[in-house]
Amino acid sequence: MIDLFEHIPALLIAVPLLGAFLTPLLGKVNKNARNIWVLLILALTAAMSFLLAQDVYTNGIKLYTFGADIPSLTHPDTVSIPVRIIFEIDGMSVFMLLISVIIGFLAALYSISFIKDENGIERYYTLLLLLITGMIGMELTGDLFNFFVFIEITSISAAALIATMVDREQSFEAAFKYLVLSSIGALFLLLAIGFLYGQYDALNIATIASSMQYTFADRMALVLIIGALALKAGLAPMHMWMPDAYGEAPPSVTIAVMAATLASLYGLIRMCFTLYGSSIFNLSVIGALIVAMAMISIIIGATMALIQSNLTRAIAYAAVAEIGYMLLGIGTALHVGINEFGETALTGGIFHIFNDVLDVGLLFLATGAVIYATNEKSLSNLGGLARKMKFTTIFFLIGLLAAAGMPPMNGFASKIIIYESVYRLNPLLSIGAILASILMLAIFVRIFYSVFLGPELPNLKNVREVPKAMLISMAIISMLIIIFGLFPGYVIDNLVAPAASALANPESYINAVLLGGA
Amino acid sequence: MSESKIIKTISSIAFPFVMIYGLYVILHGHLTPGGGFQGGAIVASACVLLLAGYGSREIAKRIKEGQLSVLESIGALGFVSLALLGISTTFFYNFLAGSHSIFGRIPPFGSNPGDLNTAGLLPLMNISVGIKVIAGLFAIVMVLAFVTWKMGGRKQ
Amino acid sequence: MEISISTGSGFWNPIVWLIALLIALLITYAIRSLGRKDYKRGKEQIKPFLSGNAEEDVEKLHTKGDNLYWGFRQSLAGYYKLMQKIHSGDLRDYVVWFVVILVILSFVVFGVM
Amino acid sequence: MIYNIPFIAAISLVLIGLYTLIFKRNLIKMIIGITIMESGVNLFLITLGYRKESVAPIFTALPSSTTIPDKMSLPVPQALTLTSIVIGVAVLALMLAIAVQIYRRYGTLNVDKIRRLRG
Repeated sequence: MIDLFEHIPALLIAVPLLGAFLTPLLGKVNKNARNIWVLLILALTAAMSFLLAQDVYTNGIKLYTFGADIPSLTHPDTVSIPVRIIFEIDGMSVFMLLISVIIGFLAALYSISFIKDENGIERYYTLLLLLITGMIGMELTGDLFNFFVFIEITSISAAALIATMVDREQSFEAAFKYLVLSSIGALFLLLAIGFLYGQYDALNIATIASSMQYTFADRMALVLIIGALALKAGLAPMHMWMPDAYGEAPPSVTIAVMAATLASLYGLIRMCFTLYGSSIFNLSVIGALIVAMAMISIIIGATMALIQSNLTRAIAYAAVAEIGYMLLGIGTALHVGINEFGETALTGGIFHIFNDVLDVGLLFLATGAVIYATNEKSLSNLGGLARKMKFTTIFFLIGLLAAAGMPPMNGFASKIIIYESVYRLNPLLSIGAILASILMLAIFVRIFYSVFLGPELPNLKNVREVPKAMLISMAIISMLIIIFGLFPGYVIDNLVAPAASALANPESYINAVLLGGA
Repeated sequence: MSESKIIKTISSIAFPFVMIYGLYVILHGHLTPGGGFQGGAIVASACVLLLAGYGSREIAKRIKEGQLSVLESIGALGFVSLALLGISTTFFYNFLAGSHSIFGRIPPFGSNPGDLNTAGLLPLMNISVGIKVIAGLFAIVMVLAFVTWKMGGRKQ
Repeated sequence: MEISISTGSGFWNPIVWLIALLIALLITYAIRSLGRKDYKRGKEQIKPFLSGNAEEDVEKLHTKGDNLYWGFRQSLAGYYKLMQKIHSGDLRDYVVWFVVILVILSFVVFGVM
Repeated sequence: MIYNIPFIAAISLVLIGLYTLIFKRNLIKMIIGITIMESGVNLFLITLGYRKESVAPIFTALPSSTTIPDKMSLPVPQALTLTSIVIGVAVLALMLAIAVQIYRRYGTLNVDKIRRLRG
């Protein structure tokens, strides 16, 4: 009997890929069948991810070796190091995997109403599924070169998706910028992988981490990896592609690209904590640098969002600031090591990853609803939409409160952990972060006021509430936000703590490959 | 503007040779350097030769971009489903190798000229990758050629 | 199931916060009900009194998004001028920033670490 | 020393690519710069797998005097390079397609003019 359960890591790649390539064929037959097919594929992917998560949380790290007779076998009989591609799934990978599949499903659900077929967009769902495949691959793989391949799949499909709104002039400019910067980042990552491969004759993260020395090439690779992945994650001052890309992409794409950016962030965290996690590397200086860049991200993101007159661009700058909050927590943990408040900071930073994609994602989806209903992006031409779009207004309000870190939403739960742990590193950082958070509230209130409140404007007389599929996806995110906000302890114990402990113990990740295989 | 006679003649003559060489590279991917992608790129460049010789409008009358994208999907589907066929043992399991059915002969050990009828799934995967690459690359070049006439840069 | 989370130096419990919010709302309601009872909707008394001038058109009264926080922007005009210069939108500048960060990282890794 | 020349060439290709990206205004030239960088990285990878006086790693075509596997160059970097070339082709095609569309909309390929998204 086929034990499909064992093959879930491979199926998580194969199923969306198969779905992606069948989609254009189905689209030629029937548009509705295609939409249902896409949703079905993504629901199947999500279900498999939940099963995998269950497995990892109960049984620990799961290994999948491609091409081996027994998937958990990491070493071929005659060789002492792994030579095949190995997927290695621990608590952190599962945490990111859940983010990707949930956001991917919601993005597809939202797109069904949002993306109109008249635009001549045949390949939209193919690219979306490829983007989700790339993200999942980045998060599951334990192989450096494989990581590079998936990062490139992600950037190519994301760039093509950003240019989806062909009728909007600047979308191609945004896509070009995104693609150029992504490919530069990926090329430097490949160069770093070359440095590591040339030294250790291996591509497996665990194998390289276990034999890591302190040579010139190792440190050069560290520079290149951190630089490249920080560029992909949008850390200031390399954040400038982010407002361009997020602001111009259709919002259903933006939320998926956000998840892809967070997958790059995952790569950064994974490389810092696991690949360079051995004790001969003292990354505390790098941690300090990351904290500094995170602080710049927060300040630039919050202040620049205030002066934007474009609705999506303002929220995109807020997304830059949110990336800063995550890396503030994670960089603190890298700086001080895993001591009592370092671990708390790490927990806060990881928890904030999920919260950010929910909060800012909801804001993007709600602005997408506004754009869908009014075909207008400029703040000056909008107003009084609360009269016409009741549900969208409520969802935007929830997203606003959560993203600005107001209690009792989820954003507050993670931000307070970050504030209080960073306070013990340096009170000034914490105070700056709190002030920026207040500024973010001001920004969102400005957007909320000018879009939803005020009198009905004459050019927006015929506005109508958006279709159900869009409302449902927004409602699901709002529900998650409220649940995460009301029961943060539950989420931290069950989702975040395994992820944080997986990062804090690189030995278990290494030993799973080197000792776990027969 | 009509295409130059020299280009037309040369591309007509070169086309079959380049095509056959590309198909050779695809089919012998498991024995010699090359494989699906390289061979596919060669075949696609043969098609691009035609594009250069006869002009994109002439080609557009005969081949539609939609047909190419269907072909591309078929190639990709073939690859993924071949990988999935061996799932009873593992993903990408080569169940055809050594099975004495198609491509199933066991290759001899040591230096030898190579036997085409070996390697199991690998030739099949090379073929599906080849189909995908031919269709994909040709579609890319064709679309880039179409865009230039929508721009009105070069009127014919 | 643990609802409250520890933050290292304190704790956060949304349920406690909700109860506090409820109490605050009750107090607000109590204060509000102390107000005047002779307020009626739809009468002359709800109309704004603009020194006897006629009320302007509602559309003109709406403050547009661009004009909000005008003072904040004015007081930080220098900062925003600099920021807009940095965010030039030029792709080459984006690449330059990446190279700058690589150089800083090299200094940190080879000099300090 | 002679065996270091490919590495020097690879690094200089990467630097030339970066120079092209930063100092050239034309979008097409920037794309060429990325391609040059990519060639540098590919050259670097392929050089990693080379051994002195080694032959191509085809098992059935080994000359009979060669002892297996000491005299074969490493096949893994070659596979990596191939993958990276394939990815490079996809990126190149997409970048060119987007550049064409930008030209249609902006009427220029000068990167100084293509900055409507700023601030």
